[in-house]
Amino acid sequence: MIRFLLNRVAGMVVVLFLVCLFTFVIFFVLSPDPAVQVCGKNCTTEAIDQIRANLGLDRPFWTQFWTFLSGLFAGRTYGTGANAVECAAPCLGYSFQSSQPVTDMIVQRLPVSATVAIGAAVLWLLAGVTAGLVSAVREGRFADRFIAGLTLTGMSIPNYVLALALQFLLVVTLRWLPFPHAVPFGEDPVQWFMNFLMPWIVLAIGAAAVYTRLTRANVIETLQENYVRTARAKGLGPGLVWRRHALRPALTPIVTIFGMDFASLLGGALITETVFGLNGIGKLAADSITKNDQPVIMGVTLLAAFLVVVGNMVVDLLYTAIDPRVRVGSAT
Amino acid sequence: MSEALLRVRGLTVAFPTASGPGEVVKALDLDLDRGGSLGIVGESGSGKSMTSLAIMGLLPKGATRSGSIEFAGTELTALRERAMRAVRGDRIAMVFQDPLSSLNPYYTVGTQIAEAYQAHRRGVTRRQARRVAIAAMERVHIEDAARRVDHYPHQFSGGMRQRVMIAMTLSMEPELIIADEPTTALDVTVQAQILDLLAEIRADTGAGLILITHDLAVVSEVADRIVVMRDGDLVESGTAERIFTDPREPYTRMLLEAVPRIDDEIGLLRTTAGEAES
Amino acid sequence: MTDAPGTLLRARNLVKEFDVRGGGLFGRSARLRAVDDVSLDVRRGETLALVGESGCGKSTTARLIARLVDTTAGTIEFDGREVQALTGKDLHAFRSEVQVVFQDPYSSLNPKHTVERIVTAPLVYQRRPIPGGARAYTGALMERVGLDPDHSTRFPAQFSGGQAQRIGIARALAVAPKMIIADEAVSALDVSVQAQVINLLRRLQDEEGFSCLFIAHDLAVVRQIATRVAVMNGGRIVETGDRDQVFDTPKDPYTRKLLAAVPRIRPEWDAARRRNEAARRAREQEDAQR
Amino acid sequence: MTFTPTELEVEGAQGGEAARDNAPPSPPASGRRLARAFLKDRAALACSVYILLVLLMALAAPLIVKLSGWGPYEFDQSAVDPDMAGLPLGAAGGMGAEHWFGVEPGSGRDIFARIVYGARVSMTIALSATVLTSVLGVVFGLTAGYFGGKVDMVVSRVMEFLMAFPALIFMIAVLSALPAENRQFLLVGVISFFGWPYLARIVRGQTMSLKEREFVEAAKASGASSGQIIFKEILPNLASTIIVMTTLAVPGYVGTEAGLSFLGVGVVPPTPSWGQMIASSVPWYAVDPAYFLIPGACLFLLVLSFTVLGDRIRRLAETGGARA
Repeated sequence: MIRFLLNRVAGMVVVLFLVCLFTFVIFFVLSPDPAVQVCGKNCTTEAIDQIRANLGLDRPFWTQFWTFLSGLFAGRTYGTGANAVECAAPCLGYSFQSSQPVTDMIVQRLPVSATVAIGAAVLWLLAGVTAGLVSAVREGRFADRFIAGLTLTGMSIPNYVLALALQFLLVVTLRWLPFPHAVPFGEDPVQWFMNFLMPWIVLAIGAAAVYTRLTRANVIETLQENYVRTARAKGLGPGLVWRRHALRPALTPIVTIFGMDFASLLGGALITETVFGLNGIGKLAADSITKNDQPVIMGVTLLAAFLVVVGNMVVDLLYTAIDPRVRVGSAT
Repeated sequence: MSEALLRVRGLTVAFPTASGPGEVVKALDLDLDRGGSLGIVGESGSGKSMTSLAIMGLLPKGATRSGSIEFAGTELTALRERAMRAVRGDRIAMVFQDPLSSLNPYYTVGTQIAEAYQAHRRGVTRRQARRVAIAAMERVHIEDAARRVDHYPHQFSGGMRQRVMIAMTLSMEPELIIADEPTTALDVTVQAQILDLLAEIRADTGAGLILITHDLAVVSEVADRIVVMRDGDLVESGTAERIFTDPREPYTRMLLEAVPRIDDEIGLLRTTAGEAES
Repeated sequence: MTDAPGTLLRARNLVKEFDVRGGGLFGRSARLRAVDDVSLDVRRGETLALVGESGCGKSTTARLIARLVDTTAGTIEFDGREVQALTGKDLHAFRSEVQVVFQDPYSSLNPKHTVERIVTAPLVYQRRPIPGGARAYTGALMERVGLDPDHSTRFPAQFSGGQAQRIGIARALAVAPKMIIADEAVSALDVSVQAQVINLLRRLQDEEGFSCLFIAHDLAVVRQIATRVAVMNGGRIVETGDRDQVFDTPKDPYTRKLLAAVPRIRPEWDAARRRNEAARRAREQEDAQR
Repeated sequence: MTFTPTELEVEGAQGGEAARDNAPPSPPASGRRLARAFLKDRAALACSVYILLVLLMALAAPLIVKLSGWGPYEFDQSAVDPDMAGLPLGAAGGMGAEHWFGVEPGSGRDIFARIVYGARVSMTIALSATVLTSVLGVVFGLTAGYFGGKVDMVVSRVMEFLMAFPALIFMIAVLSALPAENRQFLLVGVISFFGWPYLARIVRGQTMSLKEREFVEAAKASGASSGQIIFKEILPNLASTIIVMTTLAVPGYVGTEAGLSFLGVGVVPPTPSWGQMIASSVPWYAVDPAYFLIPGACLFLLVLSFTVLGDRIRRLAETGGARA
């Protein structure tokens, strides 16, 4: 068990290291000189050199990478003497555009992204699992085929198309919802809810469709297992057979996928946040892309990768806790 | 003592196919006395497993059942699902072929033995059910039952898993045990142990046994009456001694000739008429 | 050690270990010894049966001898050549001298290939010409194993289990091997079909004179087909001997336990049945004469 | 954006089950019977017709544009109202005989022509990416699955690594960092780079289970080389899986291309692409809904068609297998 944990953590560290390296190579080696960008227009060669020295760009690649890595864990200092700027760990550098620390920018936006992700996740999990169960119980009947049609549609509609269509329908034409604008929860919970409703729906629909199919397939497959037949042969009622012998094995794999989907969503819903003007991490990334603000893009990428990798590990551990075949090795 | 425990008449099981209903069991008659043992023998596709599922009322979706199944004076085909559930597990218990896939990997064997007991005996506490589970496991000679009761199916060997399955049926003291190829997945030495165990239990509890198998040698050691099936039809039935000493149907004779013996002459094995080799 | 005359295959001190690793950086690595110091001989024209319960290493031994997996230690000598050392052309030659018939007839035939392609595959893979063309050659082989030669363009799934196993035998015969390794070749079949396939194997062996290494768990089947018997348990051979010696006077306690466990039909019933059968035949003849 | 991985995982898992469940295996479903079943399925037929239509549109774009009268880059100031910030004149975004699907607000470019040319770009990128991913996925999946051991470990680690990446963000990051020339090639490359593990993983799994089947050992015992075993024995058994997986991958890539273009890191203007058209319609959706509805609907229908088609092919392949 401990061995398994150690293995997972070691694997995670390796992946994260590679992600850092990969990201670093792309942004600091392949892309145009950041110093020129920081300096802006009307820049002298001396000024550029000064900035290069401050950012450490004049040093060899591995040194730069090492400074970057240690910055993540221990913080780093930019420049020297009076100009020195202390950047506390985890240091992701400074935005070229606003000169704010990237870490602060991300932390500020985290609550919005988290709200979007949690709401959407609750929605798609409820809708997906429910629809999947209904589908499985009514296999082959009208309800099943109707849900199948819905899921195909849900899977196929690009979320920005859906976002625009929903806004056009609910806000412009029907005027059921206000135009999206940020309202803190404490000020007006109803407005807050209305504001987040569309992003939640948009994000949830595609995933809900996938979860519906997954649930349906798993439940139908589990019901054909021999142990379900054994449970019925024991004379257990349909309630017990379903609850104990069908649902638990059928829904366990969903935990795996849910953890990963949720983690990747936490790292920012780029398109949805942009379309609805929500100031989350996704929007931050999208904005930085248009402004070519590399430290920010890099920070967001690293955060997203970190979340996915950690999510992955949490799922593995959860799975171990749920499935006795993994938890307890076979004895003799 | 020759009171009838099970009396099946004209049992037919059909599945809908593209060309009308396909009958996998055709007008089958079976009789089993209280405490007796009946062997149903047949090759693959003979409908022997479907027969057992039909008696249990556990046919797969889409299958239809007709005919009469009278168990200890009760007509099972007339029972509602709820009443049938009270019979299943409590009065008729079943042991399946593959013990690994027949046990739920997510629960300890103790839980799985106890839940049957709890389902049929109202007001049983968890602790009582657990004690019953341990007792049942001890009865099938699983050593250290008090500890093993908390283990999961994958922690047992094949033979031990089948013992767990049998313990599960035992906890209810059923009047009839149906064992569907209980030893097919097991090694020959383990098979011998499981067959001994079944015999021991029958002697102790007086339960009736229906043994479904493709193995004539196995059935000859266990059953006092035998039914031979082929393609859903009943070919021949009678006492074990009669079937083995004086088989009347050509199919039964062929089957008996085809079995390789460990203690008989060595020579060309007889096969189905017309298909014999050179 | 001198070569006994007529020894085709000589395996000495075979060992096969598998890695059972936990995987990853901190995985605990363990080695499982599936075959532990196994030595056996197969003489020309005889059938050596290798029996044992599941997991005893008999199938792994067969795979070692067929060179489907590499040995950890030990030597295998086939027809005077060291099997482990064969490469290129010599290996191809070995492949046509030793053929394998597998347990599951469906699994051992590629579901996407026709019978013709399956049966001629050994020749094609060894880049040998097909005598008389693929169609005719397949037809002839199919007839020899009791199949309709017109069915050579069918796919495996269109045959019954017994027929599919005959296709597997036809494939093995395609290269006229000196030895056939039958790995539980009749275990998956119904008893009547099993009898047919056993009879077929015996007939073909009489005609062709190939040696046979017959792997099985069913002692009753083994007794019908073997010349000599080797009993395996826990990766080792515990007893080897002529068939009657092993079955009638087993030396090793494990062999005795194995034999005792085999379910049997009461001999007195069988005797009675044979008497009744004879009487019935006599009656029928009388009826016919009348 | 719900990216395709999880969905592919679902399909893969099912495909895997279907392939393992093989007692007894079915005859290879005959092509004619499958075709007949397919023609009976009206939804699948409608989807194929729509896909063919889009393909045709993409292929014959210059010709079609000649017929409709306006090219994709031509400005028509007479079709927009300069006093209303360039809103198209006339109802429904300026639809009419002159401009069949209306015009873009502001520039007055013909939407029909841009849809036609956009189809060209979207289809080229999605199909090229599909081909590239399939080749990579099949080759790596087969190799890793068949050889196992060290090869498998390396390939599997690379796949895990690529799948651990937040693919969309990373694609954006990579594309924004790379120069804007040859964007279409870059798009195909980047999409395939992150896309192949999803197919490879399934091919690997199936290869591993096929490898255990005795016919592989039989081929080895017959003297087949590893290459012969992989391509002659194993690959034919993977055909239906690969067809289903690629059909289901196309809509994913259509969506990804559109999404990337929507975010401004895809196809560079003025070259039209559906995603990019939708992106530029965002400021106008309230006043000129036709501007986003047309490309939106075209895109949705295309993705839907491919998804439905893939779904139907999979079901055909499965029931064709079950009907032994």
